[in-house]
Amino acid sequence: MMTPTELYALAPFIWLSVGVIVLMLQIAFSRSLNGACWVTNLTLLVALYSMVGHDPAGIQVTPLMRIDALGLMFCAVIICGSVVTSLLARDYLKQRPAENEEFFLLLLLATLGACVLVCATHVASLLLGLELLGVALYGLIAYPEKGERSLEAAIKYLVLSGAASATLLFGFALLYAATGTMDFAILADKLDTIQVNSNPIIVLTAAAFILSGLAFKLSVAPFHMWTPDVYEGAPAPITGFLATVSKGAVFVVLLRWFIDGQLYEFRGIILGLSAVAIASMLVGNLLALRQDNIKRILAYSSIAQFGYLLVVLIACGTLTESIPLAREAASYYLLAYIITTLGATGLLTLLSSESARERDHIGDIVGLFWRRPLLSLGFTVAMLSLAGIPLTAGFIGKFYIFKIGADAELWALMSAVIVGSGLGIFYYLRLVFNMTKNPRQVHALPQQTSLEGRSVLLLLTLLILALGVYPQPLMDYLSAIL
Amino acid sequence: MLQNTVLIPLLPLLSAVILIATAGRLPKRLVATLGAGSVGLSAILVAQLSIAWLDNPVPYSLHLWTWMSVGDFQPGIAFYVDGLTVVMMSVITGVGFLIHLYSTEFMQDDDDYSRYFTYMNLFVGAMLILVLADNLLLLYLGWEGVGVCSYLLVGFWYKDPANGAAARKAFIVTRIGDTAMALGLFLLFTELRTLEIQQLAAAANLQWEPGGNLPILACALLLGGAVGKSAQLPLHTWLPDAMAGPTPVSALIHAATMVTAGVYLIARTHALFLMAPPVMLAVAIIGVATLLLAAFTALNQTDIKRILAYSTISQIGYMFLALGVGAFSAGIFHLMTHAFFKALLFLAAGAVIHCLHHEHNIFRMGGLRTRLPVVFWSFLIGSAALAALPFTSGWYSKDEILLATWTMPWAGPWLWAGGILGAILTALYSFRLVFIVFWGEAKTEPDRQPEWRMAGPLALLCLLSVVGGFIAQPLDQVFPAHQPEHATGAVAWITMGIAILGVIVAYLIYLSKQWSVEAGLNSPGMSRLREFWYSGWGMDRFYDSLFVSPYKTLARIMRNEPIDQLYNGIVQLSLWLHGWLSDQQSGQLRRYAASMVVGLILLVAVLAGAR
Amino acid sequence: MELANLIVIFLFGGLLAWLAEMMMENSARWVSLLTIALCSAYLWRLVGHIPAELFHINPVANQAGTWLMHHQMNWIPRFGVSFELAMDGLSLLLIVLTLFLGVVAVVSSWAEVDHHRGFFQANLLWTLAGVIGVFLALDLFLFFLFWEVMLVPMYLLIAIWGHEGKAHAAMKFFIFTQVSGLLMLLAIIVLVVLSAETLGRYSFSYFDLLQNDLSGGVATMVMLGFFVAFTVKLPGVPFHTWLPDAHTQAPTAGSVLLAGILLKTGAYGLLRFTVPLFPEAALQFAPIAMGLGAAGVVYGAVLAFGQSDFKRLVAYSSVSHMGFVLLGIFAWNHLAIQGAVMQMVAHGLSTAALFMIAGALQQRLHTRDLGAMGGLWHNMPRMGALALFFIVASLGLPGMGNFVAEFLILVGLFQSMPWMAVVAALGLITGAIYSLRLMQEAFQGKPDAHRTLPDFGPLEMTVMIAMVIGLLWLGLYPQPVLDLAQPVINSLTAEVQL
Amino acid sequence: MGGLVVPLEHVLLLAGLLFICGLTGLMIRRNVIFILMSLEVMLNAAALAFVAAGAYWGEPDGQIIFLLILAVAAAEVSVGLGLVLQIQRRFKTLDLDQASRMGG
Repeated sequence: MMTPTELYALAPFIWLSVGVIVLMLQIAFSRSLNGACWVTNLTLLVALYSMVGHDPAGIQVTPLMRIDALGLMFCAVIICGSVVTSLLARDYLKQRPAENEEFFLLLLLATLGACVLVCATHVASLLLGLELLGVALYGLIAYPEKGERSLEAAIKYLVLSGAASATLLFGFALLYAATGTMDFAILADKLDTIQVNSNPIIVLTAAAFILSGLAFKLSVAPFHMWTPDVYEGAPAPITGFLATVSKGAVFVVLLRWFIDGQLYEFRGIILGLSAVAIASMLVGNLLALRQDNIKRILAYSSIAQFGYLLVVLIACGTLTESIPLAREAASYYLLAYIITTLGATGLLTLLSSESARERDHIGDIVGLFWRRPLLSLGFTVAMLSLAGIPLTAGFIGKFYIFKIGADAELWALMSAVIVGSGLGIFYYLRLVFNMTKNPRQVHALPQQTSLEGRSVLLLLTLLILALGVYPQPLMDYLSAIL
Repeated sequence: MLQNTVLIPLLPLLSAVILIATAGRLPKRLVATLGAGSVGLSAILVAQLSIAWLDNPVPYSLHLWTWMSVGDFQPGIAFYVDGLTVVMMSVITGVGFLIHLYSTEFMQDDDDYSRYFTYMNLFVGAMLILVLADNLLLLYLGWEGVGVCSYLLVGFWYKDPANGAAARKAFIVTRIGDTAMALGLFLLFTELRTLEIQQLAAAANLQWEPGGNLPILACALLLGGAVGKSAQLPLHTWLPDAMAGPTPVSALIHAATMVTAGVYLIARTHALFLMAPPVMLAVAIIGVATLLLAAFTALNQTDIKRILAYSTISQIGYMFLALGVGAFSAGIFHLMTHAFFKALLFLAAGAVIHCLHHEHNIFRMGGLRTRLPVVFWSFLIGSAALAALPFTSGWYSKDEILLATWTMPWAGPWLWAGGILGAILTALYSFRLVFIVFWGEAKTEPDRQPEWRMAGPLALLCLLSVVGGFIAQPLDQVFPAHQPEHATGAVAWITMGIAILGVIVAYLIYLSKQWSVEAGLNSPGMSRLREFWYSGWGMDRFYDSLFVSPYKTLARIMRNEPIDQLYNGIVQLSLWLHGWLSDQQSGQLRRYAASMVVGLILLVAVLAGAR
Repeated sequence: MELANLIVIFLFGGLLAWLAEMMMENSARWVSLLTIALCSAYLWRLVGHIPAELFHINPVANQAGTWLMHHQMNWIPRFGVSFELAMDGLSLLLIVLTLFLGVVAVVSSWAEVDHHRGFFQANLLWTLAGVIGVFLALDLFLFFLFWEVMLVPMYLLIAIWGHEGKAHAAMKFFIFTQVSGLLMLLAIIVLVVLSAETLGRYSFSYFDLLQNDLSGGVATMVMLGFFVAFTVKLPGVPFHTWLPDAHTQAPTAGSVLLAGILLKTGAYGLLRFTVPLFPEAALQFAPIAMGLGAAGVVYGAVLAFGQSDFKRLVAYSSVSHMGFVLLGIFAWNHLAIQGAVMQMVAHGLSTAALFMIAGALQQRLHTRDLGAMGGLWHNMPRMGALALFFIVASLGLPGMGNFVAEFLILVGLFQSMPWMAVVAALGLITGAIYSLRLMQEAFQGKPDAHRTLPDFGPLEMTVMIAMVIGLLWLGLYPQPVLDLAQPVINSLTAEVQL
Repeated sequence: MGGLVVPLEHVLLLAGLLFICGLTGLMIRRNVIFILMSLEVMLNAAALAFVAAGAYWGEPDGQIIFLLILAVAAAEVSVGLGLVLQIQRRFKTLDLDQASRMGG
């Protein structure tokens, strides 16, 4: 039986579920884009508010979920990400008249899935969260009725993501067969005895399968190939959602499984992760070099970014003491990445909201700097943050990576980070450069986007800068709760 | 009186600053007054100073300010005046003023009148600083300063690229020597912890063994500077080309003053050189070799200024010879007399050129004896002094050098023989010039006569060229008391009379044509030899193929940045990888799935393999 | 906080300039000038309040009171990062240079920049802010921050207002500096992590890190991280190839800033951080560093001679001149370091002036190709005379700052490595060769009779003459500059003996 | 631990084979229906492994996960079939290679 405390801990999930039902009913009675949007945002805000006052030490609710600070923080981040997405999506959908209200329904479901995922400590909850997120995303990606690209993207994502889920589950099944538990924390004890007693080959094979599955969701090389197509095909707001919420949630669950299950003790896993990380940094950045589609560039960039982030996990293997720092670093980096990417895709959403066409080609932003200086400045800041230039959140994230890499003496990985960053500069700045091109053709277009879309973007920009200039509060918070 | 020393270099510099600031807006008359007047004032000041100083001939120094002070490296902007300085200043301001005066007429028609006097004044200022400097660093400042002015004046008529080339050649070739000199300065400071000339001498005496490696190296490096500036072998090639500048410039810079700076340097640092006998010998040998080479070349030139240029090289060779054998005051004596008669010759040649529509080729002149009488007499007197005909100024100084040379241990007679051969050749080429230009039939008619501003200086310089030999130089305290002894007897007689022989030969060949040398000269072997001499012993071609062309080729090959190819390679590699990876990104679902499978297999292999 | 205000003034000035131009045409450049004036006045006041005797005290590295000014406050205590700014004679000197060249840059952009003047001036001022930050920051994290941040406005200056190949040049500039910068970041972090073992806490403060006891291979690797970053910026061979492109393509003001001050940040870094932090490793590495310096001197000169683009030629001359700085720093004695400091200042002036002339020519002729020039003295005697002055200054004519610098460096170098000095002295010859070629091709030779070109105007002349006077002053009475730097060098050489 | 009659390894091997079958189908099939079927096979392979492992450890957990997987698979396939209809309508083919436009 569930205690009131546990029920209270689950409040955000309950509110989100309630919101889904309310929204469904609302749509059934009267269709209204604005109404749906407001219900969604209200739900999200209530869910957000319901998280206030939770015990940061965490509480285990059934074996399935652990509502702790890490989970709550990322729930909050996910919910905020959804708010941003829904606000931006409203303008976007207004340009594409159709029955758009279900979009928000799917968005709420995906949010719920992501929130479950970040709190998951068990294979079952992981499976449920992942699939709730995934299935909702299939719908979201395919949402624009007319787009051929989105259809193609959706089916590709569906098939490959399904295969990845199957791989993941097969891995967990093997792990279950070998250890007899599906709970991450208990896994650690079992693995300890196994390592001492018997041949862990089955465990390692299982780990390989699990890592492959998660690697797909994180889109790190060589499981990255779906990313650009899906990003490109998805409607702009969903590209942002996919790149931030979905990936962030999966990384958190990876972090939990990896650290709670003490998988870092296996040298093979560390080695495999290192290879994957280096490959991601190089492949992602290389692929983006001459890409002309901004969404694809962001896709490739995210491949590289998660390659950098994997360093954090690898460091746990070489230096066990760095685990607390690793959690902190991963959280900071993810936060920075999420904010930055939301900002970057937010601009694309805004641009695409001004026309019925997806404006995601590099040609679409030529001269933007002189037409929309403030928006372009925001995008520039986002690019610099992704490139890891100081005064932006991305730099502090990269600083964490360097710090933890130096602690653990991961020189090969550090070299790859440097090479990757060098390559990265090229395409990030290429975007900036294109925005500053054609300075003589200044003709401002009438503003068609709503105020909240623009202010959200501005807010994100300010956040990027704030986290870069004065990171201490967040650092303190993170190191206190983790 | 003595504190006026500062004004001496300052006046011309000030005038230059005014001319720069007014940027050619002043009327020519005012420019002339400023330009020549400032040097004239300096000359008066020098005269006053000399008179005052001769009363009480004690060296004194004048410290203006410390230039830079880093640890014990504290060179000052400070002047040092002794007999040598006084002589040099007198020559510079005296001859310099005459040449300025001459220029006011010579350059009358030039648009860049003001620029010309700016450079000339700057030059005089720098040259004065050079001789006044009490330390080698300040000397180096003057040294480079005159180099730049020389560059500017050689290339004065900048619209002709050939002049620019000559100017650059002059600067760069001397710069090679200057660099050696700079290294010498580094060595001296590193070892002796000072650059002050008098202290250097004292410190060297204390710390260094005569004939040791360090003094030899230091002096050899200083010699490099001297050789470059004074156009001696092997760095002499710039001087003939430097004749591209206006003729008064050649008279001032490339005859009377700057080119003798090398001689001055060695004389100034003689205390060091005396500690390095091998370098002294080298100085003498360079002197003889240069004077012979240049004399042979002068004999075959057709350009009136180039003849004089080679003659200058040759005469400075004599000065080097004097320094090399330790006859410092003889060297400085020849420096002074040479300044007189060579300035005279150049100015006279300038007058010829000026009156003959800028004609340079002596074979297109002729018969000017009657048409330009003032110039003729000037040229004749100058040539007589150059050829060292008895009782001219050149005769006294050259005599002293050759006589001192003879007494030098073991190498003396050989060097002397070289000097004597050079003397014959000098007489030969100088009178060849006189006879061809001033006798014979006229080939070009002069269109004007020099006016007083040109004629006046010529006359004064004639006077000096004749009586210059009687000027007593106050150098007794500057140089070691025991100068080399003079040869006597037959050697002395030969030395004194040999020039007359040269003149007679020249007369027989070029004027009376009693000796027909045409056939001999045109024989294949001889003409090739003449060709060789004409080209200055092929030195230009030699340097060109050894240094200039390779350097240019190197620069041409490298201009596109070989090192950047490395980085371009990285870029190409990245782009190639990008292309390859993009090709993999084909959009086919099956291929994507396959990559995942490959990844899975690899991961399994790595994980299971690296237990 | 006073020191921080120097930076803040520029940040706000930039913003203001941007806004001002939106309000009123052509007002941004005035705002820029005013900002620089304001900052100079502020600096003047600050310096006036410093007790005079402090200028003669050797700043002891870990004794903050011996510095002219010092300020520290917590910033990211989580990692021991603080907002630490300090000024000694060296920084003061370079800041003064920065302010002066800032004015030069604004003036050189006066007529040249014809679109988006406001944003141009903003970037210009932000670059200055970054540079001043670099010269003041003594917390390595903060230092790195400024180091990277100043790239962005500089990048924009080149990328937006540059010439035909601007995209490539700006990108190359950014990538070179960024990649080497990341190496430095890694080195900084490794240094901090390793020092924390003895220090007991993380600290990015220069004073704390000076006490590190790194040795052996680790020290060398960490030192190399710093060295590469600074040498890229300097630029030293073989990391210099970004420079000719960036200089050539940048707008005049950009070239002025790049050559005049951004390069100096590299030299400053070597002097302030690389050698003092890792004396042993630097000692072992010194011959190689000096070899690179000497190679740069000669290599830059040879390539400069081969160029046909005015700005590119000057850019390679910078490579050559900055090679002297590298030599001077690693010779590590009073003379050589003084020379290196002097070279920073003198080269800043002479090269900035040459770039300004190049910019003026480009504006008038619409080309930088030397082949299309010739005889320009005839058309523009004032410009010709100034070009002549700065060309002979840059070839090291005594009486001008560059000579003092090169002579001091070479004398100092001769005392530690005579042969290296001999090789470097070749630069005196090769320097003359390319400098005079530049003069010849551009200003001498046959003038084009059909060309009428406006000569320098009063505004440009004012700045130019200021630079002429500056160089002459540095050349004839450099003592104030030497005295300002001397205490710093005393303490550097006292602590670190190479 | 005796819920399982056959050795666990055998069942896992079978599951593995099924999984590989599914993967192979994914890689070689172009028709979208077959691809979805391959996906089902893979999911079922995982489910089988869970059931076997659950039985091996004598716990109901395996079966529970099996049920979850069934539900998930159904959801995936239903969305998938919806997309198949769209693809057929839009591209007039079920060959995914022909429906692919993006890449690079």
